Amino acid sequence: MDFPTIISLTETDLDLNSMLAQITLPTTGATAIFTGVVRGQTTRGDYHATDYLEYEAFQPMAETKMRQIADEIRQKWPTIEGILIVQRTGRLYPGAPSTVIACSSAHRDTGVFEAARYGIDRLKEIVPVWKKEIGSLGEQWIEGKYHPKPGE
Amino acid sequence: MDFPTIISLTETDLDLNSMLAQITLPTTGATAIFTGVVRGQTTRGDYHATDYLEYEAFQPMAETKMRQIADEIRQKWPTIEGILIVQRTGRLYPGAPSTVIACSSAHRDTGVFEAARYGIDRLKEIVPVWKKEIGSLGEQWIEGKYHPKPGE
Amino acid sequence: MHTVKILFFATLRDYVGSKSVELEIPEGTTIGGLKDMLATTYPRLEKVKESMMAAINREYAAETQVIPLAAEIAFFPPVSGG
Amino acid sequence: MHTVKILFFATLRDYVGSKSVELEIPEGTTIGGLKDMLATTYPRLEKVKESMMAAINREYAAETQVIPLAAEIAFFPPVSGG
Repeated sequence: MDFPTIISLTETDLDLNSMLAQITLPTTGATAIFTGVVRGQTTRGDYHATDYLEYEAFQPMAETKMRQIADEIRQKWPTIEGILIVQRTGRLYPGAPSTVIACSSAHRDTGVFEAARYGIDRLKEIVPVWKKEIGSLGEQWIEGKYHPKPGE
Repeated sequence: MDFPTIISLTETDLDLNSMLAQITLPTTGATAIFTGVVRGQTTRGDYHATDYLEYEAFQPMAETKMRQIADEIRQKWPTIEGILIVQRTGRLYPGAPSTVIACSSAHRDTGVFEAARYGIDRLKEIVPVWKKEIGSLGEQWIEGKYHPKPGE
Repeated sequence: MHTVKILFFATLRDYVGSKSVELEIPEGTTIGGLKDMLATTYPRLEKVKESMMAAINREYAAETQVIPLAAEIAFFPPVSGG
Repeated sequence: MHTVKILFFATLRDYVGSKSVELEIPEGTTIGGLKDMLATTYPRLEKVKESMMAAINREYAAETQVIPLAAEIAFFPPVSGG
């Protein structure tokens, strides 16, 4: 059976139940699902409140990079069965899940946790998506810190 | 704000969307969700196919031990915000999620993955739940290996 | 003598043929002693006596632990949930 | 000379005031050279020239990389999705 890789940028609400079903194979016994969530209140650094975030993506390149992350995961953890990487775009309010990285495997000790963690770390490094925060600090674009190498 | 701890044994279908909402606080920016899934085909050890599993619990003690696991998580990772530990009981068919351990936190690097992993490992050590497997090997109770210490 | 309620789960319930029994036991009976008594009544327990987990009032108990008055005892195999 | 399509995202789009522009560039122009050209036209780019990420045909590109014919170039700040 082919292992499913689901990559998506979407403006619609995320449905975890459907996502779980999409990475569940007859041999699947464990899944690890990471979700990023829009914080309404942030205390790390200067305290601030968020009214909402506006996500913008360079869609075709973002999809290419998300697929690349899935490939990297399969290289590092060949036991991973299903991989799902989804990023919301558009306006998102506090409490909403903004991204999901989900990995399935036959057992919990063959990389699902590590793969999901790797997936979100890489997404925040190389997937061209940006967010503008509108809240108590006014309106400002958030910028990451990572500079991908050529071809990365 | 009090951090929610949701403990449940249930015979009804698990709804990940509702579970995510239950551990999402205004300060939450990341969640890690582990799900156990009923395998239809198992290849580790002798290959076998599973028709369904029957889960049985010593309910009051199971709830006590699930709450204890949540306490242990809060001791080890004080940055964890919401904790949800749910175990299905009764008959479950392949593909169905059988257990969920979900943890939320402000950021992804403050223990959500480690806490969820710890939670499922401990659940399989000390929570009095058993499963009977009905499938190609006939009908047999699955037994774990861990022997909890007195008072553990 | 005092009365204890004893619960059995999974394989052990199959071996005993019952979810729970009430038993009169001498004061000072330990978990190990109770296992021996039960194995006399239910011979199929004999071979799993070592691996039987025991809980007193919903806490894991040692073989040497003395069973208190009005206790709820549970016996079960190593857990396999998840 | 050849034509390239240049896309701008996030802060850079705000600085340029446009999502995309088409530009005639000399053959052999590098990403670094194109950044200099753009900073002349759009002075607000000058201070972010160093941190601007560049992609050629949807792959991250180095400053020294020569822009091929019919390329799609994208400039954007370090990513912040998730």
